[in-house]
Amino acid sequence: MARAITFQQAINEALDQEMARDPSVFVMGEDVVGGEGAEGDMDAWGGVLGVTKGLYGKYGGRIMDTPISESAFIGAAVGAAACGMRPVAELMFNDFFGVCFDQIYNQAAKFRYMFGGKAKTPVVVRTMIGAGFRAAAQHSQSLYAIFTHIPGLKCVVPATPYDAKGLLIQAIRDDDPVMFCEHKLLYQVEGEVPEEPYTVPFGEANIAREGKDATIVTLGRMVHLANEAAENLAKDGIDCEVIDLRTTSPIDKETVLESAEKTGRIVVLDEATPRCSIATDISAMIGENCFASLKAPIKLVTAPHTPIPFSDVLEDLYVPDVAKIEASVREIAG
Amino acid sequence: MARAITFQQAINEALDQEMARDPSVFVMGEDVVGGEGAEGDMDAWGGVLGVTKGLYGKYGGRIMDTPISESAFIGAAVGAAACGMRPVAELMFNDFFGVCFDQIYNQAAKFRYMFGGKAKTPVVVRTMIGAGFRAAAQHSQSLYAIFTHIPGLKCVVPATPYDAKGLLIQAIRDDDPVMFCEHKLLYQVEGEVPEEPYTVPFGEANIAREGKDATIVTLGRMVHLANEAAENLAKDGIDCEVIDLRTTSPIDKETVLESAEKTGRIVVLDEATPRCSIATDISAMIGENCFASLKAPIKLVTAPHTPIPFSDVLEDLYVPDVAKIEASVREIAG
Amino acid sequence: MQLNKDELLTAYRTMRSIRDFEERVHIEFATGEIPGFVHLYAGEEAIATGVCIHLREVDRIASTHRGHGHCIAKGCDIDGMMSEIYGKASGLCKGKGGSMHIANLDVGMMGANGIGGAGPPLACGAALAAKIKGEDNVAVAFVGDGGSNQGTTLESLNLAKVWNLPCVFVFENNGYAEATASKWSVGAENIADRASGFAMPGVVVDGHDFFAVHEAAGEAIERARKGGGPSIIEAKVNRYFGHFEGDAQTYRGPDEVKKIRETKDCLMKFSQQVTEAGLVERTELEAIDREIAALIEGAVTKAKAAPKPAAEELLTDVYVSY
Amino acid sequence: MQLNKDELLTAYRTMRSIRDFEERVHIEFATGEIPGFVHLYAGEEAIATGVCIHLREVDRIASTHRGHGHCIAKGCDIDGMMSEIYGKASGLCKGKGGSMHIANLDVGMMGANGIGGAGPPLACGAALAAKIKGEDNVAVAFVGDGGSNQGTTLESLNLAKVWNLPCVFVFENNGYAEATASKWSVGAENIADRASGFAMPGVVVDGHDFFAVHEAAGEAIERARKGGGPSIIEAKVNRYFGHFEGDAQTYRGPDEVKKIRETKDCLMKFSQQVTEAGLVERTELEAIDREIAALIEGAVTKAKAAPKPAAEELLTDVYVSY
Ligand SMILES: Cc1ncc(C[n+]2csc(CCOP(=O)(O)OP(=O)(O)O)c2C)c(N)n1
Ligand SMILES: Cc1ncc(C[n+]2csc(CCOP(=O)(O)OP(=O)(O)O)c2C)c(N)n1
Ligand SMILES: [Mg+2]
Ligand SMILES: [Mg+2]
Repeated sequence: MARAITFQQAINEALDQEMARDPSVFVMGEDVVGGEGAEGDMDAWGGVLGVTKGLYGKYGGRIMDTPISESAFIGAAVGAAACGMRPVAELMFNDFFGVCFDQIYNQAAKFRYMFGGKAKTPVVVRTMIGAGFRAAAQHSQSLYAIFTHIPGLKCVVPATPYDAKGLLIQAIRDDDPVMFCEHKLLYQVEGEVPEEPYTVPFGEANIAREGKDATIVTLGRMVHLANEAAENLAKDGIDCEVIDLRTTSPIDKETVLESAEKTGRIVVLDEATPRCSIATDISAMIGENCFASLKAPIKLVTAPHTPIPFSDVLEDLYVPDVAKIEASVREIAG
Repeated sequence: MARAITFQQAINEALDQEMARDPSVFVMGEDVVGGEGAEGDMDAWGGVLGVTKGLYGKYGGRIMDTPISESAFIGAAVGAAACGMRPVAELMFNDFFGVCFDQIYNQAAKFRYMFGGKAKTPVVVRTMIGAGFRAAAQHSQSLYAIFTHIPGLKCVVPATPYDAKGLLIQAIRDDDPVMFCEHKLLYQVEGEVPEEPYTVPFGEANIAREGKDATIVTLGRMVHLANEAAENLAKDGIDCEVIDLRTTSPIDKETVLESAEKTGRIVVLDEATPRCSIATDISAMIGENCFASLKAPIKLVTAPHTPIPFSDVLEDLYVPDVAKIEASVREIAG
Repeated sequence: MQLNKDELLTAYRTMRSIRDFEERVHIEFATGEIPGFVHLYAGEEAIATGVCIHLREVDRIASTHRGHGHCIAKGCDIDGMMSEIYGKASGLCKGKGGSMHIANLDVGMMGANGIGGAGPPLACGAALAAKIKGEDNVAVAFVGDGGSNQGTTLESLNLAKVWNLPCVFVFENNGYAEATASKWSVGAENIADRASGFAMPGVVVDGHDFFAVHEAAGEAIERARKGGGPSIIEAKVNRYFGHFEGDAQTYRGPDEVKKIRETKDCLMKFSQQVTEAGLVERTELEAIDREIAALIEGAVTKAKAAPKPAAEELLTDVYVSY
Repeated sequence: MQLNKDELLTAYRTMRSIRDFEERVHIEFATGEIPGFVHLYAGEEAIATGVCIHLREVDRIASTHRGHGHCIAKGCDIDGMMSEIYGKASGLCKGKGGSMHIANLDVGMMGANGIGGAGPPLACGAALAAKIKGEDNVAVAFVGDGGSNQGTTLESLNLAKVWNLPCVFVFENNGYAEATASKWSVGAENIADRASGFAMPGVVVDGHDFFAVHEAAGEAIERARKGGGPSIIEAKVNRYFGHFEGDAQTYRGPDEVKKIRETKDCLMKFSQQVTEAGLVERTELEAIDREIAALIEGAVTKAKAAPKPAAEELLTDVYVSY
């Protein structure tokens, strides 16, 4: 049964259902319970924005607060995964990856290869991404390009409550290490989500909107802006296809290339910074494979090559907006 | 006076001359002296491959060993830089960035912006990159795409002894934080290097070879392979231009685009892994800006999306080689 | 270490400034006009004040996400701070940093910091700079109880010891890291117990007691300045507001804060002590109260009236040269 | 903890296997046939052996770059190890990992590791897995003196304490991290002094003395297994070869290693003790010596003869599914 719930509820439900299904699934992170050792309530927080709230009551010892020691506890998740568990560790903001990435990229991501195929490290690292929250330079980044760059890691960036649930369940059941990137501005977005558990497979992009004149390839929160831009453009007779990548690694090359061949006009839209980004990744892939079909240069719409400013006026200029997307499509639309 | 010295000597000389010139320059890292606290010789190592050897005798307290605490000592370099010094910290292998990157990317790289332009953080992080040393998955990576992705950081990847010296002097004198990436297989390469100090400016690519039929855009050790491939191709009448980027951030857009417009046939060659890489970055940039001039799809020649294998046969397959470069150029050469 | 009257009044002024600043931000935040996260320092004023009063402008401090108190105590401009929190062009960082990134290197304030445990390495660097230059400047890292468990902090203790740096690590143990109690997250009776594992002195003081902090900090800073190396001060204290504004604090005991405010408040205690000892007149303190009230009022008025940053600011200040 | 004869012979066999393995790799490396970096464990055999003899197959260890000894002591196949070091298809990791990444999770060996301080978090994870599953398995992290200063190690101590994990941290203090002396890089008299800052037991033992290690490890592992939480063992020891093969070791005193080999060698000491006490005959030890010599000879012969990995191997084993 589908009902409308928020993105945040969808994630909570995915965790809940997987913890119920599989005793090897457990959750850890800073204040994912909240209140450990304190006089007042346990589960006072359920995560800094309340995403894991309520799980403590159901699963007690399988959802655990941690000290502020990301290397130790994410490394512990990695180690536990290598020993047969399915940990879901929360790296509160992806911006904090710089204190603990070794355990993710040199350990979890490489075990299988380095050990000649004899290891399996099914760890999920849930982490918040995204600008627009007035959270400034160290709490607003979208670092999935870095996660995608690393062989052995998978990287998921859901755009809708439906995908959030299905992709998270897939991430937990998946036998490889997964970076699961949750955009903080999406948490309150509502959408239809089936009550029963289901998976959304990795490496299958979602064609959020079909169109024939131009393709906007995007991910995460930007999918919603792309849809809006597409609607506006449709009024002017420009019929856009919107592709939501859903996972950046693995990447759904086929869907992207097919659409590129069909429309021949591409905008890659990404709220991250531009250099060595998902935007360039997709553009290069299309450029290499669909050369003959391209009718216009592939446009990149991204944040600028700057840290994220605090002031609201600046941050609003920083994040790509619907107007910029529209303008870019118009620029290349024949 | 130019004489032939090795890449490694060029780096040593750059450090030597800058330390002599400016008392605010100092060097630190694990065993950059070597022998601290031990019974035997000080300066026993001069760095794990001997690159800083001899500086201790000249500069004593301004070249310092560190405990294995990359966050603390690289952070200390960052802090000292913010306080008016010009530290050169060594992150022995760039593969270790995962234990200390926060101090580089969230601190050094963002201070100036976050503090409204009132900070200056002239820190240089020297670090070894590159495969081919049989050093396996955790000591062979080339992670400059990650450094390039980060606004506020500069990233340098020298290919020749001449550039190594000039770019390192520039890095030390530069007022921004710089990742200085030294390919371990280049250390013994010889080349002409002037004795006196000089700088090679950032953001100016080197046209390693002029040509009209195709352009190979590359960097670091791959420049040498590109030159070799170009020579072989020349025998078959294919006249390649080889562009050595020298710095990936800032990037010399102009030189790359000019060459792309001239030849219309591009191979981007990069020994790093392919996703969200310098290869895709250059390809996307050319694709967006030189659409009308392109006569063939932009080919990407990179390592595969895998960790780096230990076994020599596998590693030799992993790193792009001259044959692969040649084949790619032939594929697109008209 | 006996303080003279001027020093006492300075200490009071600093503590009062911090308190009023924070109480006012608390109120203004509730109106929705202040964007983002704000972490308030109210309740902990005696620590920043008791430490920084020993510091010269060229001495440096590294701070935390809860940085307003450190900023004020180290001499950051209050108007500039308030404007920064409002994201205005007149802010100390032109509105580009916000509450979590206020800095002013000119007065030795190396920045609030959004990353737990990021300050200690930076403070080591400031101390190292002084040492290499042969100056007798010191550096202080303020760290929370939560931040005390971060590897970056722990390895900085060792580095400071090994390099014999003029660096003091001040652990502000306010009982919580977000909603997690320090008596759970710190695997030891005291954070200061870690000092012996790095062969440096470590003391525990009452962080509500300005004089206790002042004395411990004086010793540690003096030692550092004279080449005696690093040390740890753990100040046990309480925060009056939530982790950040908006935190309902249901993890705390019902009257936890109320009781502390009534019995241990640093301003209350300080006032009592100095007036009872006859060192300062109550009226003198009241004059400062009025002065600060006006100062904060002015800061808020100016912040609200100030323009937002111009659009060009988005792209500037990324590099010195690029 | 009295060991019976079988156990004594097992201990000797393990130590001898490690010694011969390493001495042989030392010789073979010099011929240029072994690629990459090799870090030899010779001299430290009593530690891996004295610890791992207490462990069951389901107990786990996390290791370091100097991992051969840990691998052998935890039961990794010696032929497979030698082939791995040669980069052959028959290697324990198909030649894809090499010396620094030998692992066999099936026998509880979570991998040598190229990153200093990477093991402790992983060992915490193994211990946590056991705890959540309600099993009485334990985990041991081996860490060098250099690795003891890494933040990841220090915060793992705290995490293990806070979560009360069945985890033992064995610090192998061989006096050096590369060319840097531990008495300089460790800002404390002993690494074990850090234990008190994390409220756990910490002891120092002579790492050349199998029985001393065995006893301390037995206590710590027993405590962990029974729910008593983590502890630290620091074993002071020496390495016989350079940091890696090729290291000229000019940072060491002239006869440093020679003296230790003559006076403290773990195999020599062990042999003396057990034969003098009449627990084992010298001929029994000699039989083991011959057995191991043949084993290592066989391993090298097989490794040299084995084929290199097939080209397809480059692209496999990156993911379980992609
Ligand atoms: C590396 C890192 N991890 C997590 C956080 C999220 N976070 C922000 S403040 C905080 C609690 C800090 O507690 P403490 O150090 O005691 O300082 P206090 O807030 O009590 O002043 C946490 C977990 C962070 N900012 N940085
Ligand atoms: C994070 C990290 N920093 C630095 C290195 C380089 N390195 C490899 S081994 C080593 C010394 C290790 O010393 P110790 O921990 O004492 O172990 P030992 O070699 O003595 O067994 C260093 C610095 C590394 N591998 N990882
Ligand atoms: Mg706290
Ligand atoms: Mg050692």
